[in-house]
Amino acid sequence: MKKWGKAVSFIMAASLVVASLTACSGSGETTADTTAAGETSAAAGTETFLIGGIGPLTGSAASYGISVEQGAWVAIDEINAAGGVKVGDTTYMLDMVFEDDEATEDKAIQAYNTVMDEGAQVIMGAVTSGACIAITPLTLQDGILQITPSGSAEACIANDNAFRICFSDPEQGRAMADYAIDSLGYTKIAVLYNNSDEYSTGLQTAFEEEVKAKGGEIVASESFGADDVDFNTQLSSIRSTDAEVIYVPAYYQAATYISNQAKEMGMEIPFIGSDGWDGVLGTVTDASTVEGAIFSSPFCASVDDERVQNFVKAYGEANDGAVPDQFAADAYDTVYTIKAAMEQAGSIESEDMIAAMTEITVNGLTGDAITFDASGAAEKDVRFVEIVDGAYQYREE
Amino acid sequence: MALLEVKGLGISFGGLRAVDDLNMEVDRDSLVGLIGPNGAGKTTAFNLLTGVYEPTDGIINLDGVNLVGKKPPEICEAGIARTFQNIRLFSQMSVLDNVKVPLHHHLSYSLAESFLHLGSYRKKEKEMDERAMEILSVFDLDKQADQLASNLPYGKQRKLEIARALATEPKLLLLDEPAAGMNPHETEELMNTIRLVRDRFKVAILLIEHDMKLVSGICEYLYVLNFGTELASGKTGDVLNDPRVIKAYLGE
Amino acid sequence: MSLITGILEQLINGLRTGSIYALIAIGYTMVYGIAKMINFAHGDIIMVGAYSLYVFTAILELPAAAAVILTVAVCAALGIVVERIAYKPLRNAPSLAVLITAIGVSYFLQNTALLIFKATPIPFGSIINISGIRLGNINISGVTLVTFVATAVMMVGLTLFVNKTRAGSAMRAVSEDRGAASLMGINVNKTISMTFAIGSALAAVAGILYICQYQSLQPTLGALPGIKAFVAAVLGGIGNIPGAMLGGLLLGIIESLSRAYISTQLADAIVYGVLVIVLLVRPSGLLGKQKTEKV
Amino acid sequence: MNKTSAGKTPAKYGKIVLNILITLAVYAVMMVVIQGGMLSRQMTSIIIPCCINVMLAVSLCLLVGYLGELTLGHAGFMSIGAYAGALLTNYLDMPPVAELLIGMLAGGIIASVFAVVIGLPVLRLKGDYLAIVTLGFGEIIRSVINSLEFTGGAKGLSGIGTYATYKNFTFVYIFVILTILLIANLVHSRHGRAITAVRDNYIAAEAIGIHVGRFKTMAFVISAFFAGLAGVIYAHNVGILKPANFDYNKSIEILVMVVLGGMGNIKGSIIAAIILTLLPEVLRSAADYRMLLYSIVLIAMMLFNNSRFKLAIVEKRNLKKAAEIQKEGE
Repeated sequence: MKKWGKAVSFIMAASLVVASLTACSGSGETTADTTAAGETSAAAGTETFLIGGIGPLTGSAASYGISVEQGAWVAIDEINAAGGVKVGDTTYMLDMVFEDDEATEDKAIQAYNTVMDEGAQVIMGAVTSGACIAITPLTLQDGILQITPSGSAEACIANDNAFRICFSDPEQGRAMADYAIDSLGYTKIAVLYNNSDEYSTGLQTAFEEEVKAKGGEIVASESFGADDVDFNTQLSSIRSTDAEVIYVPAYYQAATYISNQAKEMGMEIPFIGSDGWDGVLGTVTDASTVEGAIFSSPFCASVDDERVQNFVKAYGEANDGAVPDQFAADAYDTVYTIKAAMEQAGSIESEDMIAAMTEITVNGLTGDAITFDASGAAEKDVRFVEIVDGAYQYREE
Repeated sequence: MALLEVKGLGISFGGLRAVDDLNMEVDRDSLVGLIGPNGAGKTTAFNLLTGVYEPTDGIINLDGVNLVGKKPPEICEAGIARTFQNIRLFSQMSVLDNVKVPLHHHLSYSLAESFLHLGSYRKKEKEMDERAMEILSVFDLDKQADQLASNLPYGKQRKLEIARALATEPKLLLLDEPAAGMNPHETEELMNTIRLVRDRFKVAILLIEHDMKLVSGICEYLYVLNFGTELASGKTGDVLNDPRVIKAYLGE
Repeated sequence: MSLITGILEQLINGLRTGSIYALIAIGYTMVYGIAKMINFAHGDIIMVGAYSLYVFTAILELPAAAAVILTVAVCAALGIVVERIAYKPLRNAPSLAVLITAIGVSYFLQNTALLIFKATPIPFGSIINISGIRLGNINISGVTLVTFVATAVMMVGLTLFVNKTRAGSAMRAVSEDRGAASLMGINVNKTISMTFAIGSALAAVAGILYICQYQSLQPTLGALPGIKAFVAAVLGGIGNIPGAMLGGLLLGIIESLSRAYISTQLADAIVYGVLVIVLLVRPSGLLGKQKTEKV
Repeated sequence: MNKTSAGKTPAKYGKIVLNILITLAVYAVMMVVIQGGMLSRQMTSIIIPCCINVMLAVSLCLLVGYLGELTLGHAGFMSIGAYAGALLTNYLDMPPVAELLIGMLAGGIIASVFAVVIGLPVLRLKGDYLAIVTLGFGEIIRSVINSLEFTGGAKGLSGIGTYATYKNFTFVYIFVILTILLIANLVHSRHGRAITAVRDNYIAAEAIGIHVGRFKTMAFVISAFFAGLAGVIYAHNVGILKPANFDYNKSIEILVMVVLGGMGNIKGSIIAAIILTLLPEVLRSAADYRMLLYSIVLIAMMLFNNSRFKLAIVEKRNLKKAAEIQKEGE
């Protein structure tokens, strides 16, 4: 009785698959075009080097992946316009395929395999920690160089072939704790973090440990969930303590709600935050709610620096005037790191590039002289940004 | 000793006394009618006997076993099966499966055998099939064994419900308005079937019915309910001529 | 700050979120009561309401009052359209099919908004400029006050509408027995359409207040309040309008108090735990009518 | 619907043989394409997720299709199995296949234990109320896992051996077939009939001696057991578990497979699970439009399945069948 319906359902599903396959081949043609363009230039003595990008393009974390993809393209276009990457006698033009992992682990594996199918020669990703950890066994097995722009959990770079551009969560948390106590002079600190997010909990744990180790006091440690928008309860609890400052290791969406509601409640306790705060000025309705907030950030789009401003300009031109965030900057630096590794290794083999990683120094947007240690972590100065008169500003040491 | 003994049975819903001080006896292999005007509490009495409601007072004994406080499945196991006023079949199952469901009391196998279809599964399933077909053939339903129960015509659905109840191998079968919605011809046929069931399955039958032709035609003994209490009881012919009963039916 | 004011403040916080849940739950429960379906897309109508308000005020720069009226109209129309296209053909289908369709509609609305407005949150300034009041140490914002009042007015108004007007009695008749209602000359299709229009208009109001409260637009903004409001509606007894209000406020308070005094991490678990316990003790919710199947 | 003639007719044996042949043929084809490297890596990596979703859909099909109860907490049981299994295999030090076997057994059993504890009180509720309460339990399980220390909290549980990849396809396939076989067998047994009877009319079922609560719990527990197994395979396929991945959206995803598969139709569930797992991969290039398309397909399928058009087809088929039966009768 249900068979007919099933048959028709199949036909519908199948036609959808076919339709999408044709859509697939459609986009396949466009990639074919670019490779064709690559081939013509190959005739002139150049080849193409393909970066495989992995990150969320859909789902709740989509904005991070989109930033990474767009930031990477700025670097790629810049490098190609300047004549590509010279490795020995060959000049390589960079190209990139970027696959969506929805910031989930299982999709990341499929995204990784998809970029490998398309011939990726180096992996940029994944953007989020969980997804990044999920693909590390596979990249190790394939022996391919993996550089994550923003996977901040420690396990992301557990393997020898994996490196990262951003700070690890514990590093950043500790750095903020040191800064809060040593430079800002706070002793009684409240923490408000996202307990369903490994980034936020990673920062919170390290921050609290470091504060206690330094003799400071955590007077409140409040948490919230993934899609929470109401923080009054937690803020009320914090207000009933004698906290001098609130540390909010979270992304700017949550920071927007929190600062707004704190102001509405008439709270006057200042905020300190993590690099996820970058972008908060774009989402608050009233910049005065975040005035004076200080957060650790490797990148700030509004600083008066020629390279940064060039990047912001190029990014804006390519993306309808969008302002790049730290994810975009991390991706930009990732591409330049890849370039440096290729040049240093004098080879495009992953094995050689991995060996070259610890020997390079990258002058990037997120650090003036980024180097990598054997563990795969980037070494660069921690910078702190303050919101002054509704604009980001680096804190002077 | 009577098969079913009911003494002082009663139930209240809030302040309303739906059944009050009901006393009944049903003998083995007998055919007893329970009649009364609409709202007299007949179906409630059935629900009390089958454990759908727990009586607030009184006793129900089947074969000397007290049934008060038992749940419907336990009462079924004790030996009472029933049909419903508004047919309740397993409508998305086949006619055959409708009758096979209750058979598992007597032809059982373990969950492991269900999962693996090994051990006595095959043998027991075959026995179930045979037994079910045997019961279906009594009701002339064996040809429709593979059909969906909901696709049967109304009269046959009523019959299937009786067949399913009989598959539990009850000592007492309760029929709730078996002739409802039937035409005279179908009713005639149903009367024969009920008699046949009693003789073939050696089961006592207690039935609720409004169709006086059916009641007078097959019932040997009658209980009359009115406003939840017993109005009259006795041999069918006597009761139907009782002026109190006539009054209750025709109204003041 | 003393413990008492602390608790009082958390109670107010609870009422603040609770009244938004209640407002959404009232619409949820009304649609359920009459159309007998879980309109999973109800939360996303709120999102549509929020974005409509944004378009009307921030982009088209209409005056606030006009924008509010237009927003309510857009959502009511959307409610009718969704019902006509997606739910009406399924009037006699199993409830699971309707539920899946509603989930489909929810995904559809979310992803359409995602394509148009993108995932990055859009800041939105409140259009309600009423100053709050201060009770000792406790600050109650203007938006919160308006939400309170709006929720109470909606609940009373809707209860009166359903119980006292002709259209309301038609709704109740459809809710009791669709077949009988149509035999009595009630236009069932029209009544259900009207139910969806009113329910979606309520969602629009909820969306407006929500966005004035939280001031940030995202395509998924309706999902979580939608689920919470659904829980609230069930807690109060689904289909029962005062029950939805009670459920919503209770949910907000339980959430707030358990966050403040038990564990922020387990607050969600506690909320659902309370729901489970209430349903086990009263299977039809706090104010729901107990229904027994007639044998 | 289900042809159940007395005894095992030749036709029935033929069906069994056909099923065995299909099982072997699918296996042979899969082995050839995997060993022969005929599939792209993308397609290779989707094989095990397909298997996992088939197990989830078939196990939920028992609940939704045959018991007729709508539950929205299936991902909860999957996560319990996944975490239990992964914690155990992380602790064990044995050959991968042995670890995996023990992990699966533990995952399945612990998921069923939770199902008993949750099911006993909860299954007294019906319909929409049961749906919301199971959704609630799913969320409770998730937030508890999220707040516990030994599960890794929000950071997730990582370092799980990736034993259940396509390289171990044979192992996973055996469990998929076992899941399908055991549940299909159960459905065609006295227990399965009792479960279906409860769905069709629980009052009548009680009246003919079926302990409704017992069979509901049984179905709930069996379903949770297989969801737990699937969870363990998931854990050892991905290598990292995060509570966020087991929210109600995951439960809905599985439910959609069962409903599109035609509810109470195991074959349909299998095929729907495979299509719905493949679809997002095939639609990768459509990125932004993927979920939009998915939602439109979902609505369209539901509308079609309940449309007059479909009804006409069914009626025509019924008439034909009735005519056949008439003929047989003569």
